[in-house]
Amino acid sequence: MQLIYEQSVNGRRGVRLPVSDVPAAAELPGNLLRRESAALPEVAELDLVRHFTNLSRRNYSLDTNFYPLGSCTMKYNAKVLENAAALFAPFHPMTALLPGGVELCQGSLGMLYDLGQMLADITGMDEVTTQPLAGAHGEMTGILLIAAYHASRGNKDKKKYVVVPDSSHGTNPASAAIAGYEIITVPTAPYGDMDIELFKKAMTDEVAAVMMTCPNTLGLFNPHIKEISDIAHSHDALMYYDGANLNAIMGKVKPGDVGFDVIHVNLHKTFGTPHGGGGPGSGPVGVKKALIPFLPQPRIVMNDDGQFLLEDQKTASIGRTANFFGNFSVMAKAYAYIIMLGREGLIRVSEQAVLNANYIKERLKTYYDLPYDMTCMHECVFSASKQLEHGVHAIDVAKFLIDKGYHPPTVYFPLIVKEAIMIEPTETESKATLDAFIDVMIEAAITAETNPHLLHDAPVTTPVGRLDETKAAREQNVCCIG
Amino acid sequence: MQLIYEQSVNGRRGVRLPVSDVPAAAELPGNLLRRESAALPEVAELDLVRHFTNLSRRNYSLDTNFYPLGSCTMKYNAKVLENAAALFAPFHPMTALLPGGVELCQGSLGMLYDLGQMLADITGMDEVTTQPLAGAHGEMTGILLIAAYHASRGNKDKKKYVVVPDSSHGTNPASAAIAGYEIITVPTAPYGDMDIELFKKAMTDEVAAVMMTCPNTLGLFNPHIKEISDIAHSHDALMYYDGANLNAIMGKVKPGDVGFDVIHVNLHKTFGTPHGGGGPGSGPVGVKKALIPFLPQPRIVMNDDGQFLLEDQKTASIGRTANFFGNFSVMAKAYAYIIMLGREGLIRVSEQAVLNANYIKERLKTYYDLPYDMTCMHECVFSASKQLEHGVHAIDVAKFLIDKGYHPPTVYFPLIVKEAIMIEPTETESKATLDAFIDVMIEAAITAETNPHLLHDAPVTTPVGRLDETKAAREQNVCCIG
Amino acid sequence: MNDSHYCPHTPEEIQEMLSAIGVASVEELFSPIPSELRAKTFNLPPGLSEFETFDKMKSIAADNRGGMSGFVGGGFYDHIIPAAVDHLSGRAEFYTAYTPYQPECSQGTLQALFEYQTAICRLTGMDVSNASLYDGGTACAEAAMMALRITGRNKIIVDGCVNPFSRQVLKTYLYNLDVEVVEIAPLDGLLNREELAGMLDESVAAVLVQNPNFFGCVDDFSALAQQVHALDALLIASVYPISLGLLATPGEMGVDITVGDGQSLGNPLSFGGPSFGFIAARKAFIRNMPGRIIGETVDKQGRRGFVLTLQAREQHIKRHKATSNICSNQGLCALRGLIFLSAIGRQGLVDMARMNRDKAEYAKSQLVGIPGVTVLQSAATFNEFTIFLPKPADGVVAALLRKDIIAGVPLGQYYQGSENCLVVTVTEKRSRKEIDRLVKELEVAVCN
Amino acid sequence: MNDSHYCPHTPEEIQEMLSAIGVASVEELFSPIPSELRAKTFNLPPGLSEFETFDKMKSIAADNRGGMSGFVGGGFYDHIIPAAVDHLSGRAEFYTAYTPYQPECSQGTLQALFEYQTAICRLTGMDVSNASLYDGGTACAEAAMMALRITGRNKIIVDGCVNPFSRQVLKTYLYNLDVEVVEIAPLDGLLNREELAGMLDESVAAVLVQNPNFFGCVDDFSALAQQVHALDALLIASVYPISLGLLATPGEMGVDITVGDGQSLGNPLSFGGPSFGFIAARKAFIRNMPGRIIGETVDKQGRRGFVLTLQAREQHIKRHKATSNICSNQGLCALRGLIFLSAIGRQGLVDMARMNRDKAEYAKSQLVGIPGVTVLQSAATFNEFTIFLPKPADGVVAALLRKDIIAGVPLGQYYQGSENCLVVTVTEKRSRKEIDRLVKELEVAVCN
Ligand SMILES: Cc1ncc(COP(=O)(O)O)c(C=O)c1O
Ligand SMILES: Cc1ncc(COP(=O)(O)O)c(C=O)c1O
Repeated sequence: MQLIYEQSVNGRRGVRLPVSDVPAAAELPGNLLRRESAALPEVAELDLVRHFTNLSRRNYSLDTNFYPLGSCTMKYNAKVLENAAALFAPFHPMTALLPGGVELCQGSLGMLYDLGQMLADITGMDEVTTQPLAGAHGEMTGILLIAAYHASRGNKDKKKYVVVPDSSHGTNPASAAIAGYEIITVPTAPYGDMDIELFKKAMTDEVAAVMMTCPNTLGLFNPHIKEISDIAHSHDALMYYDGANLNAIMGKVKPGDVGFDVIHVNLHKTFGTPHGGGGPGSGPVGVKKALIPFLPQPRIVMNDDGQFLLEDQKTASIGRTANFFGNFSVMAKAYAYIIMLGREGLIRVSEQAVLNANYIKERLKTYYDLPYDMTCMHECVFSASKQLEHGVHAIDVAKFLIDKGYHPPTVYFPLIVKEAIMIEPTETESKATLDAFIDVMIEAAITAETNPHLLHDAPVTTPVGRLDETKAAREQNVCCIG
Repeated sequence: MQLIYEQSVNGRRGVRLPVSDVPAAAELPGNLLRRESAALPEVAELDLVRHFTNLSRRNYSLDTNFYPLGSCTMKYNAKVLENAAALFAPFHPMTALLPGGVELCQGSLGMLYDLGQMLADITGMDEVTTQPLAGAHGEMTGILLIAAYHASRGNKDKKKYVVVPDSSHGTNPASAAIAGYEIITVPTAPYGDMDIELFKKAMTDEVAAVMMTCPNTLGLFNPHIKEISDIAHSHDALMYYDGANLNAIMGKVKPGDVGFDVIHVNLHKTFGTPHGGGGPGSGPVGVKKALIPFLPQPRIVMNDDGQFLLEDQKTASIGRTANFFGNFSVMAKAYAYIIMLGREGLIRVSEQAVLNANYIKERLKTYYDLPYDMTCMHECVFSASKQLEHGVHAIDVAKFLIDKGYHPPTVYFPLIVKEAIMIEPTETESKATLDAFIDVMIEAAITAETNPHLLHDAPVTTPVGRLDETKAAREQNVCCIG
Repeated sequence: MNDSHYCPHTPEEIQEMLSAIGVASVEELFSPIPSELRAKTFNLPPGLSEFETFDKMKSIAADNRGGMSGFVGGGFYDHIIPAAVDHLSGRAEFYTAYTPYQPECSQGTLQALFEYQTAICRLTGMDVSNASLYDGGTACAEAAMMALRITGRNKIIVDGCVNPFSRQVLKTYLYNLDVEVVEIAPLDGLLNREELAGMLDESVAAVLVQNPNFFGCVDDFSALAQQVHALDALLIASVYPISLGLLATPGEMGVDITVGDGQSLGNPLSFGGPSFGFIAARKAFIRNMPGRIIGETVDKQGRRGFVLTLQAREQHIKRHKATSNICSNQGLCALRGLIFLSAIGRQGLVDMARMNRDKAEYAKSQLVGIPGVTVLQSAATFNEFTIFLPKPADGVVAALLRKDIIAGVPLGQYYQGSENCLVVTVTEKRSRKEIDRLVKELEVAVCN
Repeated sequence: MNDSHYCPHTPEEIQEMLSAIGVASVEELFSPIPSELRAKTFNLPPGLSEFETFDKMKSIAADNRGGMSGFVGGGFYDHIIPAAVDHLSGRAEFYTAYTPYQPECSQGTLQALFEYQTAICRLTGMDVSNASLYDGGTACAEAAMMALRITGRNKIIVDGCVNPFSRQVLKTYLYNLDVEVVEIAPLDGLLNREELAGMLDESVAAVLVQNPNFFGCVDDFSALAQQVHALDALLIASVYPISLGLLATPGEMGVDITVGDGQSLGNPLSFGGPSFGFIAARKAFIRNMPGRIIGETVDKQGRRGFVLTLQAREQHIKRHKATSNICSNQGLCALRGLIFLSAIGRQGLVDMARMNRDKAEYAKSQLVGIPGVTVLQSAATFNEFTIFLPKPADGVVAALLRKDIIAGVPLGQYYQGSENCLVVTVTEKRSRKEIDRLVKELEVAVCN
């Protein structure tokens, strides 16, 4: 398909603007003016509409078919959530920060406050900040809260390390590093969880925090989690919970109950907000009492007569992590999702997410190697090692699935499983969908033995075949010239 | 693709309803109850969304590419019109019919009134009713108005016939017949318009009306139109104008000025409202003074202090042609379209619609036979007679275009042109789009000579190939059993 | 010229095109129009930007009084519309497509309408449905004309309990044909069967009834169907689709042609439209059906596909001999109806229907508690019912309008002598709180 | 269990699945969780239907005061959003897709983001752009960290005229690193160049400025760029994209890294988010860029396609050595930005920018007419400017809020001694009538 710039015609106008109702201002001094107008597209609105409509049709999406991308919780994005969020489009965030402004924003502020309360209940935390704009942003915020906590107790210099299991998501170590810590990585034991002995060795009083997700990225719930957090606490290290896998345990376990001190939640995963082709997300952070003083400002608080206020004194707070109140409309969707599903609904979400994952695991384990063969939670991780004997890699299976009309599972992660095939079905998929997917996965396994080239050549049904990534990295054409 | 019914699973629930907040009523007597619930789909919302999203992806549409369907005016449907119409979703039409109700509906009633005024200006009529729900509905309404007019002058029994040219759209004779008239069809002369001599012969005092569209369905403006209406009037016959081709002449000619007494307008053609895969449309009818008394009730009138009222005495009116005020939200879109484009904008619409049609006509006439080779208005009609020498029919050219990513022109109409290829580009298409289409049309003409089978076998890129229409008509499977 | 809406050409492009055509100016292309016929005036206002246009539309909508709590029906009903209905019917490929004349690239619309036809058949208990008509009133008229064709007779008997607007539309349609339309005045809000019996003879093409009728009364027309069939006449019933979640189907009663307005199925009130009319009949009558019909078939490779079928009934082929003049129908609204029914689902429609009746019965029980207010007892009702007030209903309704309550439809203007009658509609959207407020305010209004 | 939202299984299906798994109950699947760790309480309210949920959201939105006429900016701006932006970004294939990890079935997102990167480069005059960051403030922080990596130095100088929220975010990000962040207090609403000169040395990694700055002042940083480069330090500029329809680009000024908030490009105010941050830089720095970058390439058949490229910078590969921790970005908002810019178009952006300035200048000229009101004269402005009031701005703003006018941002809480200063923003959406009303009411407020 042409680029929109390739469709531009000199002098063509798009959407028409109002005629000005004020006199023209004097021209600015030349040095303040750009020399020529930016070469933006010059297309008719109809051509614009066709361009982006046809681009959209070159995307696979959740609304077109099953999207079993492990660790991403691609659950159905209810349409009513979009309508609900749109209700808040006209409200300017600065209004709340003006003198007397909070009175004009009681709806928005109250919703954020309630959302925090509900997330605190779900996660077992004492207070939640809704400022963080995504999971990784929440992680960094959380680690900074931990740093502030240690600093407040005179341990800023003493606390140098953050411990993560090697199965952790890349954002965990990255966020800790950005927040100023060095990383200690603990290997995974044959039983699929962080090796507890090696963990004990790694723990010293110089460790500021341990970052884990439970269930972990193999989809396994760590039975030693309490022991681990006790050990961490005994070294005055705080426990950080990566909430990306929360979909498995709502109403079943509260991270706060098993020793976690800080948690981020991915509203765009567990709470049904769309992923938007990469974002926006939202990553509220919950903390235990001891960390409340350090939460980002402004804090939304409720006074005795139920009015919502902004608290913004220069306290021990780590300050702002985003310019305003976070990705508000994403939170509006998550809020609507939570009140719609309610207590029973969320419990059922976790139950059926786990049911679906185990169903796929059992149905496929005779065809694909299952490195950690035990009851999983919301996702399961296979390895294409059997297929590799025929020269077929996980990525080849992935591309084969694309030709069959499915989005592949996650195949680059977790790094600890060679040729990983990480499947997270989520609760919103019907049995018919799961069965159809399982059939295609089996077909892929059989074809890997009989006709491996079919997998190597896939995909053939897409607008483009496998793309030359080396060329892209070498030439670095990231902006169209001309 | 599966039917939605084929995806149903016994007991599966879709969208959840509120829990009742009132006591359950006593059961109705058995004879009033249905024996078993209707076998409607039982699917999850996600499966519903995927089903209809994927169905939509099997449609060609204006937003995906050029749609040069002659006589259909497939112009761009501006997105802002959709937003504008949605503003009126909550208003119940009965409100206006209640005592004191009009006060609550001044916005809606005023808009309909203004729309009528603007359409009257565009068409040169004295008053407009917005009740008719589509073009054909407008035609029937118009002919009934003419019948009422003749009846009021004691000529009900005398007036038996409606005259139409053989180039007229099928709805014209059909509407006149439904309204109780017999049809006299006048052939088209070699110069592309209704044969004036034969017309004169056809005209007697028993003719109630002459139905024409000008430009006609060949895209030609009839230079004798005034003479024709004078002749009609001399027989006390009224002139009916089929407004489906209005896109060619806005601001250039007013049907009311050239002797037409009644007109319908297709808002879903000339005024940019979407066709919805077949509807809804809207077909307001304009009339000259003499016919105002017969307009459908309730009539929207404005009193001296600018308040809008409903006039609904049992006058000479033909009564209601629709239950309420017509396809209101379609009219809201057309109203927004008209005020947005304004006087100059609508003139330009007609100019560029005509420019585009003539451009295509000139560029293609060496490749396709042009039965009536003269300056056209908004559309031009070719014949595939040249291609037929190679055994290629207009329909084969059409199917070839589908494989090339284009919606074909109209090929079943007008009936007077053998192997007709009727092209209406509309004004909203850019030159680049027209040129690309022209190239493919040329390719089709060449392929017709070199590889006719390629056209006979087309389309091959679609989810299904040419379908067996005889089987459909014979088996009459119009509802899925089970 | 550049900045005009939706006319993309630049001046340079226009020049290129003009020279390709071989004319000097766009004006020259209009030379076929005799100059004396050219428009002398054109008084529309100048254009607006998109932003200003939407702003103006908002101010127009604001001139309507919103936020009213509605207890009116009369053919249009305020029902829940699942969010998915807007999102899916709003897919550009659906709403910017034309009639599916080229089936290979229109399977989306065609399959959806086939599924719609199936839904209508299953809902009504009939054999065949078309792909939509304009609205409920015009559907009554089309059904009547269909019966005239089928029977070759020229009398239609219409129950006065049928929606008065639909009756008017029917009369308008038949106005210039030599067809006799006889109306039977209601008896206690029901069909006057005695009077009907007196009129039934071999000249009658069809009898048109409605269920639930304009008074809200639910009736059983099984016996009537037999009577009518005994004379080789047809029974036409207009029905309210939501009620069919609960009520006996026209099919079960022996109705020959079923029609109705589909607005209640996922279409917003929108001040009266667009909605859609549906028509369904016994298989034997399929060739007499008006409008488009989608049929199932296969392509050369045996793949299932859908096409417009039996087109020999239609105007674009049969012209004045067509079964109807309809061309554009209300396809997108019918699609909304299908999506609505699919979203609510089989059991969902039953639950929704039941909730409508429950709320109406609750409202009824409360309203009759008001001194001087009684309810029409002659028959069972669904979600609408008629009450008698101790004073003219017009004044009461006007009084409640001032309190943002649309209390119902006063019958006075539709039935002589019913000045004190009010038809109250209660859908699932009306909360107990709203109902209680209606009752409270109505009591205030009647007791002053 | 059936009627729970978005959990489709019927009891029968659950049984089949359980037996396929070989467990007796769903509960058994949770056995890996030690019972003593199981949640004891779970106090969320019971669920609601879709209809009730939307109703509740409407009532929450209604608790905000709407219909205000806004003259506030501070990083978010109330600009026209063409209708096509919502309709196209609302295509399900865009908003329900994940990050385009599988390029063959994600060309829609990938090509769109490539076009977005191009738009940002052309708008800012830079060589390379990424595919979006979170927002304007975090983009400033990422740019600073990028400069620290590139220069290997550890001091960042921040002009006090930069948006105070962005400055706070930057400090939070750097809070636990041993990096020195030095702020320079504004001088007459401009960068205090003298003070800066005194601080510039080889320890400085970068200087961060903003144009137009928080006071609305437009500046020329060309000379500053040379100064900074002379020390092998970098110049980072935060810019307001709409202003680039008119103003000199960072590229023209010699800026090394350009950042900003993209909300003004087709994203609604939505109480602060989501918007998107953009970052663009000189080509040399591409390997130090944070976040995702789309690159052009070809497939085996030579067909053009787009992929995520230079991923070796990112967390999922480099983990703690990544250039940033960002994973999810604000892709859909960036897409809206692209659609907005494509809809408005090349000349449209120029016109829009000019209209912003014209309206602001008009408002300025009217406001200074109020006795006691003067305007900051130190520099030219775009669509925001600072005025001095004869009394504290807080009270005046509060007074106008009561008249549904958001008069502007009082500077008192951001700059000591500026209690009487007010920053007024005027976008193209504010009509002359609204401006005149602001002036009238502000006069009333200051003269009492
Ligand atoms: C386990 C895990 N942690 C953290 C993240 C990062 O979340 P985000 O992409 O919202 O920054 C993800 C997202 O893929 C994840 O899967
Ligand atoms: C020339 C002409 N007349 C009348 C009509 C009928 O209009 P509608 O489909 O709105 O009933 C059409 C529509 O195709 C037409 O092209």
